[in-house]
Amino acid sequence: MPMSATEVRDLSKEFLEHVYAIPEGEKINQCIQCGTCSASCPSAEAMEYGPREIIAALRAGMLDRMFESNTVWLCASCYLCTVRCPAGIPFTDVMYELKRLGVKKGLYAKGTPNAVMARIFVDSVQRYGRNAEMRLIRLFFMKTNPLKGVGMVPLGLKLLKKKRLKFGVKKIKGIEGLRKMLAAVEEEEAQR
Amino acid sequence: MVKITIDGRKIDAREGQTVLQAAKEAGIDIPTLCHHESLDPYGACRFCTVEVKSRGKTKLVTSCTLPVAEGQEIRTRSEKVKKTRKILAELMLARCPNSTVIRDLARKVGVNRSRFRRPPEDLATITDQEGCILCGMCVRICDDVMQVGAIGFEGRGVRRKVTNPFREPSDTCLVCGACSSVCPTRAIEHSRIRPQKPEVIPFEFEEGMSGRKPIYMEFAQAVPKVPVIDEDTCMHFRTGGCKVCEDNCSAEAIDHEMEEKIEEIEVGTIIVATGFKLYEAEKLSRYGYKAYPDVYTSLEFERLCHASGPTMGKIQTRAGKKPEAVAILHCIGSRDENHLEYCSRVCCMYSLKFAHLVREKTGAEVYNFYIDIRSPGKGYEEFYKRLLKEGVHFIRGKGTEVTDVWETEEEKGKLVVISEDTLLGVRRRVPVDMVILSLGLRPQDDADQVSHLFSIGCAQGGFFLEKHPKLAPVDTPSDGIYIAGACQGPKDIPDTVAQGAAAAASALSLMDKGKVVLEPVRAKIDEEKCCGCKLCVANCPYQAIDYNEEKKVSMVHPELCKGCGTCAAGCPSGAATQENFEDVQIFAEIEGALAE
Amino acid sequence: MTGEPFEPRLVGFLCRWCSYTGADLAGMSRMEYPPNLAPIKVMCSGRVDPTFVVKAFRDGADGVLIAGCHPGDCHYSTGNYKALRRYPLLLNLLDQFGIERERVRLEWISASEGEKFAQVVKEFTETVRALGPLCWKERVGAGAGAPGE
Amino acid sequence: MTEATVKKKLVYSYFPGCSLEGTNEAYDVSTRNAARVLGVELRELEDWNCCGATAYVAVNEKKSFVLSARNLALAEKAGLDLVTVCSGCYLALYKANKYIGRNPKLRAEVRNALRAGGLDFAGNVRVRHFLEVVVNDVGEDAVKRHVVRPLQGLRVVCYHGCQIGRPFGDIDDPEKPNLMDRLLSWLGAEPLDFPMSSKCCGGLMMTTHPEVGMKLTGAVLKCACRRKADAIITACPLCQVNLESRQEEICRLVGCDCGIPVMYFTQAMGTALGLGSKELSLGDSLTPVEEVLSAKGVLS
Repeated sequence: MPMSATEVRDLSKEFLEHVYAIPEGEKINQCIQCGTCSASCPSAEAMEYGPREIIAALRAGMLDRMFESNTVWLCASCYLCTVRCPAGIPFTDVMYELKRLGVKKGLYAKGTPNAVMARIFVDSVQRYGRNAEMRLIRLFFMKTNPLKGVGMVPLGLKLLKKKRLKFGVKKIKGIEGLRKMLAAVEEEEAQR
Repeated sequence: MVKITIDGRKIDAREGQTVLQAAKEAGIDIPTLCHHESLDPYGACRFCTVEVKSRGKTKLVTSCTLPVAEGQEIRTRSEKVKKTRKILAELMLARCPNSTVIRDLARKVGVNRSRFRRPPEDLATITDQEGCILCGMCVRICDDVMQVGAIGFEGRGVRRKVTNPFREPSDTCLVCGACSSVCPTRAIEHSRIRPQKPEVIPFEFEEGMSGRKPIYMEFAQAVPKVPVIDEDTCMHFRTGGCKVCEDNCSAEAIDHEMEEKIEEIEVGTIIVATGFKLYEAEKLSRYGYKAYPDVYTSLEFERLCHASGPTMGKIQTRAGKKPEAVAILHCIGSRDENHLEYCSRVCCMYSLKFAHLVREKTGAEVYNFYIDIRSPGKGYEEFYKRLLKEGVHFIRGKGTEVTDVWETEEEKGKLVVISEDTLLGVRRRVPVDMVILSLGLRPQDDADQVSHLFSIGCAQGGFFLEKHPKLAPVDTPSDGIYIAGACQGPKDIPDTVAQGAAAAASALSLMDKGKVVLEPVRAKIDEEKCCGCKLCVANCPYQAIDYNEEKKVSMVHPELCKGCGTCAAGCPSGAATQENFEDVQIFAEIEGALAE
Repeated sequence: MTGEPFEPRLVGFLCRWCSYTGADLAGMSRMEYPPNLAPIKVMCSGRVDPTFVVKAFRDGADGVLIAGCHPGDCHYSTGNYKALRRYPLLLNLLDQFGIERERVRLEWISASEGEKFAQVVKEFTETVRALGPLCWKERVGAGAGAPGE
Repeated sequence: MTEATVKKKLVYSYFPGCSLEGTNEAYDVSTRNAARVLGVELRELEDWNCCGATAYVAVNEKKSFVLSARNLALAEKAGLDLVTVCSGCYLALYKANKYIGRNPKLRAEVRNALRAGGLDFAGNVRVRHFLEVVVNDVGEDAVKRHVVRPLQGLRVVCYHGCQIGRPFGDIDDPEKPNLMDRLLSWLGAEPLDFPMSSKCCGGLMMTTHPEVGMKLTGAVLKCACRRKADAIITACPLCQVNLESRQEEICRLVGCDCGIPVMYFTQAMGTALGLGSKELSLGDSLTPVEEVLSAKGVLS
């Protein structure tokens, strides 16, 4: 279901509010559409829209299209666009805002692998205080594409031979404290 | 005047001349190898031998050492002379059988092979064995003229050779190149004297794309059009010797003792027209300037396509190849928060000019990478359209990176420009042979100091600030100081000329009046109230207040006072006031501003 | 108290060469900033007598801005340094009156800094708004004479 | 002991990070051992937690800052600079530290959360990358003094990856970093000009979008191959894994057959400092690291 113009407007507004909160975020309005970001982006070729087009879409009131595309999820956060942008827009941070908004609103194409991975990652930190690599990979392939996971077996065996696969996960000692900290953020956010 | 006869021709020679010089002036060719204007005659090669008849006797003498004398009769082509030259040629040929200079000379006098035996191997250490004829010019110029004395002779007879002391690499040699420049057979090998590459002095005006001498013309249109001597590289200033240029100047116009002079001129008005500087390409490492030789700044390219430039206007790569494709990257450094925030205004048009010249001169494909084409001048848009007609490519997207990392065969050995074609939303890689960076304009390095010097202030970006953008575009806050040209902001030639004329007219109109109108804002001191504390004397930045010892009060010199009012603000007794800005007036203003 | 937000009244002493021109530029450039500041032109920030500031407070100002050329840029070469030196003395004086130091602000604003001028006025208005009305009479006493009277 | 002498003695809090506990143990081992030889004391941060990097930021930024801040608070307690070798952790911690320091509102919120878990953070910690510590704090003279087996004849390309110089550019040029090149030349190796030095390896995309990630890693490998490098030196665990784990497959994809060893700068440095294969876990590598070092005669 495509969004109505009002819905898109509200979405853009919410997005901009978040962007303005990041340092230098208000510079998003200064974009001159020069294409430096898209030309610098290592994954631009695989993106349905380049980074530049995100701002063009925002201005045109078509931001919803960006959430339907693979664009934001292909950002590898290499920060090349950020350091090069002649308008000083912290574009990598803007991409993160889009990811977060997408996750929050469930606005991403079904099975977007990064969103799945991010959720497992967050869950792992909540449980153990650290990321458990093996668990992450295992769950990731289970939830996205078990067949592809099978394709990873040879690499897994190689790593296993080198004793580079660690199965156990150690919980940090202060896990309770950490959970309280994260809960405090949630509480604060809920209040708003 | 001395009257002599050469080969039957009567010649007027000058007192003190040698026969060789007199003959040369008269256009009579006497072959020689070891003669040089800056060196004393030495007679080493003996090739200039002539037959001279005086007082009835004839004898063979080297003409380079023979002074002219009244009534001398000289023969330069007699059988005796010819025979002597042949023998000399044979001797030289025996020593240097492979030297082209010697072989050509020998052939000229009819010698093709030598009857003499070749001297033993290892004749020379610093010279090419095949070439050195032991004329000693290198040793003499190094010693007598350059006053360095890095090389000398060693051994005698057939073992004689030119060497470094102890045959060790020299550390006294200054790598000036005088030895090789005088060597008649081009036999010197620098690296054997001192293993250090002779440095080319980069010619500033040509952006270092060609070299220059220590004495040079700064540029073709220099005013006054006289050469200058660069003291840092001139041999005379390094060793006290040389002065070869003086020997060569027939007008005797060169004076090494002349010093830089600073003249103080009293003037009534000043026009500041200090220009701009090109933004530094090195600050944008992603374009590979300096890393890739065929990435040029716009100023470098300007010289490259100029008829008087380093290639005489031929557009070619550093390797001397005609380019097949050229990329011009607009907005480099300009419109960029990390560099110059403003639009440099002239780059679009000069980039279009470059594109046109490349098309015209080489027929190469030209790719302009631009964000916006700004052509808002008279006839400018028409020029843009003409280029579109000429088939120049325009890619709307900032040229983002230049790399030599190739992905396809087509890109191999080329420079690849990466950009987004924003009209298509597609990332493009364009392989080219040359890249021109259209760099922005920035203020001069000392703009800040100059602005302080004249109290004129700088606008954002660092260019000088005009008094009013519309009503006083060439005036400054300092009366009598005017600004013109790119020091006020990036601008092209027509605008600069117009502004220059305006500034000159403004300066003239001020001078024409012959008097200056002062503002009616002055400090004054009420003698009744003054307690003589002298605080105002210390406060005044213009020494416009003096303390009158007799009256025990301070007094203002109205012609010196500029009316800042600092004295009034600091006066404890309320004696110092500022006309038109008196306390009561300001109080009234405050009251007015705060009235309900 | 009515429900209306408190609108602070500010007086600005602007040097004629830099800050006043900067304010002009802000206007010419159609920059938006709160209308709370009443500018008063002086030839130089060095002309600002501390009594001007006290007078302004006494007459109902909630904040006073003094603005001059950047150090080194003074049209009269050193007037702004004099202003800078007087500033701490002025603050001491205000301390004695029990007036918050934040109510006086010294800024360097050049002729080209229209944007900065607007920004300073915006910030200063908010600062003083947060401090609330000065209420000179309640604090210093109705009887306190103002300079120049 | 005063703070100054602690600094002088080169003592740091050490943050290994989750990845060094997992597949990249070799990086941890070689870091600790090389540091020991250089006289740098790395004290592991007591009970550290996930830094909150990339994948976490995509869900909740504030929580990720809190995760970083917990580590920063622990380091502040220890009173030492916080050093890490993982570029991902480095940037997450560095950025959190910088933003928390710059933004009072964020600072208040983060401290609030920390206090809920019994910690606090005043903002007096420096976050450092071990590479920069070696180059700047240990310095050229000391490093050279400790070299016992110069990496003579080893042609290397230094692959800095994205997150050392970017986005802040505080420790190295954001686009043309050269910290590692300097270090490797002190160790006697020959660092080659490497235009891909700070280009992206694909990061997490190797798992989530392998078709994209492999292309990017492939471009790095191909360039290293063309420069005829003996080895790629990295300073990031993710780069290392991406460059070596599926190298054959990737090379086939981009059309080069190099089989190029990939090692951490700590492994290269440790070798030059005289450490053995075991102490540097060289055998953990999926690429022929030991072979190339032996062939060059720098590994006995």
